[in-house]
Amino acid sequence: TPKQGSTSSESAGGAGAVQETETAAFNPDEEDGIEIGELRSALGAVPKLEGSVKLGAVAKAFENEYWRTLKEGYGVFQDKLQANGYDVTIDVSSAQGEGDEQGQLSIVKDMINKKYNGLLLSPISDGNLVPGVDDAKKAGIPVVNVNDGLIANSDVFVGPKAIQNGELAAEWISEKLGGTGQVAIVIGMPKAFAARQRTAGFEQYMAANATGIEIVAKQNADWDRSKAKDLADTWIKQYPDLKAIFCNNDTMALGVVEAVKSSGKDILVVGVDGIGEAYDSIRRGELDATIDSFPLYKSQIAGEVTLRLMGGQEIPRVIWTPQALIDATNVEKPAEEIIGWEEPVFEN
Amino acid sequence: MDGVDFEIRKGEVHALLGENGAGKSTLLNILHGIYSQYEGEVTIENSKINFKNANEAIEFGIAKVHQEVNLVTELTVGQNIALGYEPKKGLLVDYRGMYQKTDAILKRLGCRFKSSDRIGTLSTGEMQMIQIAKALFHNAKVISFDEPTSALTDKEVNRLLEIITELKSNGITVLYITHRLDEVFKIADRASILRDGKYICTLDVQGITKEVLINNMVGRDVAAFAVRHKPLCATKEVALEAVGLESQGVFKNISFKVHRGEILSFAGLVGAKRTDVMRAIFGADPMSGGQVKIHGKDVAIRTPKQALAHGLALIPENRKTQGFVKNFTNAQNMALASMDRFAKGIFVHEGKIKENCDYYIKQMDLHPDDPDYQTNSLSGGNAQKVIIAKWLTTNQDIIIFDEPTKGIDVGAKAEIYRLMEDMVANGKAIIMVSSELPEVIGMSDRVIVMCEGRMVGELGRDELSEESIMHFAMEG
Amino acid sequence: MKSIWKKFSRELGIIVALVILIAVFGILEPLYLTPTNLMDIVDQSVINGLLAVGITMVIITGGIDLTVGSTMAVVIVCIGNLLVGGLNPVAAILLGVLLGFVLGGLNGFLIAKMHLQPFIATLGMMSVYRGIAYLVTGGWPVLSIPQNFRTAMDGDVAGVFPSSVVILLLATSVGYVILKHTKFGTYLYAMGNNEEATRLSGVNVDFNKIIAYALCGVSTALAGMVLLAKLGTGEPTAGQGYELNAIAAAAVGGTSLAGGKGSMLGTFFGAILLQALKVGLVVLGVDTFWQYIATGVIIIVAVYLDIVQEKIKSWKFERKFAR
Amino acid sequence: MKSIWKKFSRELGIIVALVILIAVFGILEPLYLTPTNLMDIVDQSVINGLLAVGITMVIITGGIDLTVGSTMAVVIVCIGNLLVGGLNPVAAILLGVLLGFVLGGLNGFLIAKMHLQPFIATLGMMSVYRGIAYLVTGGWPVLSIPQNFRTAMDGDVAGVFPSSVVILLLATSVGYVILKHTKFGTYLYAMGNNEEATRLSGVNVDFNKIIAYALCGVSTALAGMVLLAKLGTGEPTAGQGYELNAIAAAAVGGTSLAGGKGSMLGTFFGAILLQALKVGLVVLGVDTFWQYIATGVIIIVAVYLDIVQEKIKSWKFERKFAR
Ligand SMILES: Nc1ncnc2c1ncn2[C@@H]1O[C@H](COP(=O)(O)OP(=O)(O)OP(=O)(O)O)[C@@H](O)[C@H]1O
Ligand SMILES: Nc1ncnc2c1ncn2[C@@H]1O[C@H](COP(=O)(O)OP(=O)(O)OP(=O)(O)O)[C@@H](O)[C@H]1O
Ligand SMILES: [Mg+2]
Ligand SMILES: [Mg+2]
Repeated sequence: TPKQGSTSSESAGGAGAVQETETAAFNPDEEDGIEIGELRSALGAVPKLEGSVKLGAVAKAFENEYWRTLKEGYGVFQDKLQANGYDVTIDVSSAQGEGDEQGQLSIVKDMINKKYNGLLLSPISDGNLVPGVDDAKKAGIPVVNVNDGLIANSDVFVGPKAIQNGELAAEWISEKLGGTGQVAIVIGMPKAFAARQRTAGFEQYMAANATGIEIVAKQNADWDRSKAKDLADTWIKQYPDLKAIFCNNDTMALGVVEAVKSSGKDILVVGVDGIGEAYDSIRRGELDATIDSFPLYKSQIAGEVTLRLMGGQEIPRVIWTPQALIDATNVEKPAEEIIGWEEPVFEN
Repeated sequence: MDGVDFEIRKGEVHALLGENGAGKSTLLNILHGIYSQYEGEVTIENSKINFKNANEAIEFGIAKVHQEVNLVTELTVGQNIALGYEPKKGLLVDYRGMYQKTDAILKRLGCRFKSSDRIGTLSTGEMQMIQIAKALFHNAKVISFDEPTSALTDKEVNRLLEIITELKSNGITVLYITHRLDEVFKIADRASILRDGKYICTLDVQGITKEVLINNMVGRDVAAFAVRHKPLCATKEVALEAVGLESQGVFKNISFKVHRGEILSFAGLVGAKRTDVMRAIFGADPMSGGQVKIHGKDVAIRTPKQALAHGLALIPENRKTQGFVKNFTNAQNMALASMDRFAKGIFVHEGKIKENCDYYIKQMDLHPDDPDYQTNSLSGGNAQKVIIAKWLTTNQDIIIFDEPTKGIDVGAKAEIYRLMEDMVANGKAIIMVSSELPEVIGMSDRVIVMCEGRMVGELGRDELSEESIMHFAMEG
Repeated sequence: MKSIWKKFSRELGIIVALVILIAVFGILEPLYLTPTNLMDIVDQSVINGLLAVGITMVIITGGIDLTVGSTMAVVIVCIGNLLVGGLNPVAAILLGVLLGFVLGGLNGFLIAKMHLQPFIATLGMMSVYRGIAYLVTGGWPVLSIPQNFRTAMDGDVAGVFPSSVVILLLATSVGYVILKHTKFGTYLYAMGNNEEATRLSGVNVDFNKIIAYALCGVSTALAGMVLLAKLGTGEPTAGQGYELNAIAAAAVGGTSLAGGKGSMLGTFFGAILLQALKVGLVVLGVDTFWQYIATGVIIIVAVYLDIVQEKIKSWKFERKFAR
Repeated sequence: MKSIWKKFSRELGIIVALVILIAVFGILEPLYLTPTNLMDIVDQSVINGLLAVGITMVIITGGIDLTVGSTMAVVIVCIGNLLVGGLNPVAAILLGVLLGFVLGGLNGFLIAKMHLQPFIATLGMMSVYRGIAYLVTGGWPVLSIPQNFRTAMDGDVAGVFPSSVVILLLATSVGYVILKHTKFGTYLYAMGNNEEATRLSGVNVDFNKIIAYALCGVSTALAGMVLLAKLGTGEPTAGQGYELNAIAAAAVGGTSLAGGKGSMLGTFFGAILLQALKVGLVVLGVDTFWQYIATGVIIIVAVYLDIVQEKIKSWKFERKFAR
């Protein structure tokens, strides 16, 4: 069985990362996470708990499609459970926008007061839900951290390896460009862990594997489509040889696509998240690729892990969820196929 | 201002006289540290001073009563009087001590309101008394008054003059600006006269006449008194009639008629609610009962816009807050109430606005005579002229003047009286609210006296005298 | 010539600041001065410029409008939906303008008739309108805006000039004429300066205030539709935080937040200056974190320049006392 | 008894609104009335309440402070770093207060001495301070804040009461005394109501203004440190948009954004009301998008209630000055 907790020496990032781990309370990218298939084969069927079980899930903000899809996944999982005779409900709420740290905490506290049996939390920042998690611990409620904010004192982290996000994009771009050319990065806001890791993963991959690729510019656009477009407009003129732009999310990437289209140039644009609009855009041949982390399945995995945890199974600290690069070659492929999805085994 | 050079003796009452815009207020502002950049010297008891701000002047022992009422409406009367110099107990303000002290001053001034009242409940005249109380609060060696009586009625004026005499006997030096020359003779020892920013002369008040003063101020002869030059021209035709006007808790049972060609005055003490009645008629404040008729027809006026549509004009009593727009030029201010006349469709015709302004600049002898000058930087009296011009521009049938000559110099007053006479001669009706009895007596066809929100008497032209008016005014 | 000079002396401060800024960036990075880059700056100023046109009017009355970002979002999703549903672009634009007028007018109503303070009334409505924008689409963006609408609002005019720039220039001109040459404009300044005196002058202050907010809604709606055309997608999250940028543009252009003072041209140049600054920082590759600092400092310096210039202008008045 | 009644009649509107709100939520969902939930509401009001204490003072002077969110962030990362570096918690708290005083004082300086308008000066500084917060940590959060500091700022007092609530109560009381019983407090009201009259009365307006902003910085610093303790992590992104919440709390509590009017108790209840509303909507499970609408509407209604109550109290007075 995988070990719990952190032993950092074999982590990916080398000496610098070790340093980081000593000050950082928790960084999943440096943990020995395992994937859900591995977990299932080790632990068997999803345990059926006694009595009715009420799970509370808190997403960041439903204003964002990504989190609405995550919510949908919780619903799908709840239906599957109920179809298999499990008495489990999953309620999903979100904060009011990604700046509403206090509001998100209110939701968690409310769930604790309402005596939910388990919590699945995706915090806005690394710290804002910490007091709530402390209360949950006191009340004996298990807490699963569903990416992308990090909760140091949660029981389990479920999410994709964030750094890989950027690495996948970098790998794809360097391959398409044959290892040389100028690229630029549109960052979101210097905010949550995932956003930082996306950029870092991209840069580190290029530095290590594609020295011919030059990152000529890197600016933030506050996750705003219009600001990203403006940035790209300027860059395209400033760097006539610009070959690719990597964006921290799809919304910004779609703004950049508009700029690229109107410039008439052939510049690769890659986003992150895999929202519906990004898929459409790839189908139309506008956006070149996106890194999908499959929120619809991520939440199902998170739900499953929570039930296993509550059923007393021993769960490692980090569970990796699937992610994949979507481009014109696989955009029509069903997600199940891309990630090799298998339904969990339920008890009868 | 240029080459002003004179002395004030310790313990005297020294009047500063001059036309509107002569530089009187500016001179005081220099003395009190409100303008700190000037050439020349001010010395007090042989030490040269140059105050950088009001605080330094007050600390030095010289205090000032400002021309415009300038109070903090959110604070109580007492807090306003003590503002900046509150007595302290430890770190906190000693409110009890403060209110005792300020109440004593109010009593000395003969005020009816208390220190704990809010400014908002007071009339303009009462606010003026607070400004005076403020100066007394500082126990200053030198106190200057910039037109302290322009909003006061006789009773308060007399009380103030007594107090100034009392101050003088306590060795306090008083500088006194006024356009009411009678007051000069009552209290002043000497008077200095300014004209166009230049010093003219200093006179011993004893043994000279009003005419001498006026001559020095204006440089020519003017009729200094409010008298009707043209024959009376009141008709029988009612222009405006009020029937049983009432505003809960403010005034009630106000009924009167004003005829075309007539000047009807409202007299009364400060706080008689004359202003409230006029504002209510004009639609500026709500009324709770009664009916206004114009040219015999019932009208319902709820906003000033409707009042204008019915041919009414109101020249308000407080020029700063109700009269002019600060950033506007003279031309713009004069046009504001008559924009329809200066516009083609929705577009404004700048040329016509200037033309209109030029006309009134000449009519009213405005200084400086520039239509593009900001009204805000005019002297008090000149700003008043701009406001009167603004309402004359509307060319209405029924004009309400609330304290029309407040702060206006003798020469300009004569002009305004002449304008009023012209208006009634042209068949207009005038309602005048005034606290200056000579003006009321000299100009009116008829006078209604108010007291505490009620009409207490009506006097015909031949019954008018200071005694008869005061008799009614004091009744309540 | 001299009279033109005098006429625009109000805008002198901001024009000088803009020229200095462009010169400095041009020296540091000659690429900055290429026509395409300069054209880009103007093009990218359109949204903020349009918002600032309306906000300038409102600020002159002594008010403020924090809803512009949210109002934009409502217009974007509503008109976006109608367009996708097949509505004719011209009808959609007219409807959008009307919608802006109504939303803005509602703000004006709360302020003029219910006597709410502008800041707090529009702070509340900012939240309400945002909620409405989300509800209209359930949070999802409106996709695939028809090309004919996009061309109308953001296509090329005569092959060089984006039509969005034309829209901004038109809106600024109309705003200029309204402020300088109409009764309504005169009343806006008068109200912002001394509301009581204006009311006593027989002006229907409440009505004019409501219209001012409604017109702000109209220019906001135009901004929203240009954005919709530029991006081809209508997002209910659009415009967050744009209100502060628009207010900054007006303030940098010399409009006083105390009311009664301001000019449309100043605002226009203010919007351009802010965008020129942003593009300049991008072109120089200034670190994101330093950009925050630079932006703040430049806003403060630009506004301060305006204050200093006003002081110099009224030096003569001061001199009077000095003698 | 009657005099107490009269003394707090100013705060009556907001207290009534709060009681109604709690009653309505309590009826709809009895769980809302559990002591833990009510205590949570108070606890979660602390940050906004502290910010609002300072902002109330500034608003009373006729100003505004948009920097509070950014100032908080600077304090959080600086003090966080020092704490992690091993600084004694008491020294850290004192340094934090000092830092807040300096940052706030700088705003005050720009406004009082350089005559920038408060809105635009603090809009600029908001950006500058945010940039500084990012630069201090390079954008990364400060992790693992020592437990002793966390206990001091957010530990349990007597086993029930979080010390953060005690800090809020203390700050509110100090603010109350300052406003009601000191010369400085009187000057704040006087300045906000009529700056010129105050200056002519010999009050050093500039100095008092600077101190008001500096004190706002102090209460902001306290808010920042409480947040640091609550979260155990210091993020340079902290506090974004908090300024509007704090202003809303003050306004809902009856503080006039035009200056000269306001009360500390009103602000306190205003902050509680906003949090009670938020928690209530969560407890009822109101849809996120509807929450935006409900929040906006309640802010407007609460402020309107205050206006109505004021009107009833002294309609004659209003007539003359408020129009
Ligand atoms: N703030 C100002 N800015 C520019 N000029 C001013 C300002 N205040 C006054 N002036 C000018 O200074 C001159 C003197 O004005 P001052 O107020 O001293 O006159 P005054 O003698 O007090 O007149 P009044 O009797 O009308 O009050 C006037 O010409 C006036 O236009
Ligand atoms: N008791 C009061 N409550 C509220 N406001 C008052 C009260 N008394 C007076 N005022 C206000 O003061 C202003 C002037 O008052 P009022 O009409 O009593 O005086 P007046 O007779 O015109 O005398 P004055 O010569 O002092 O102006 C009015 O605008 C009125 O609204
Ligand atoms: Mg004067
Ligand atoms: Mg009066």
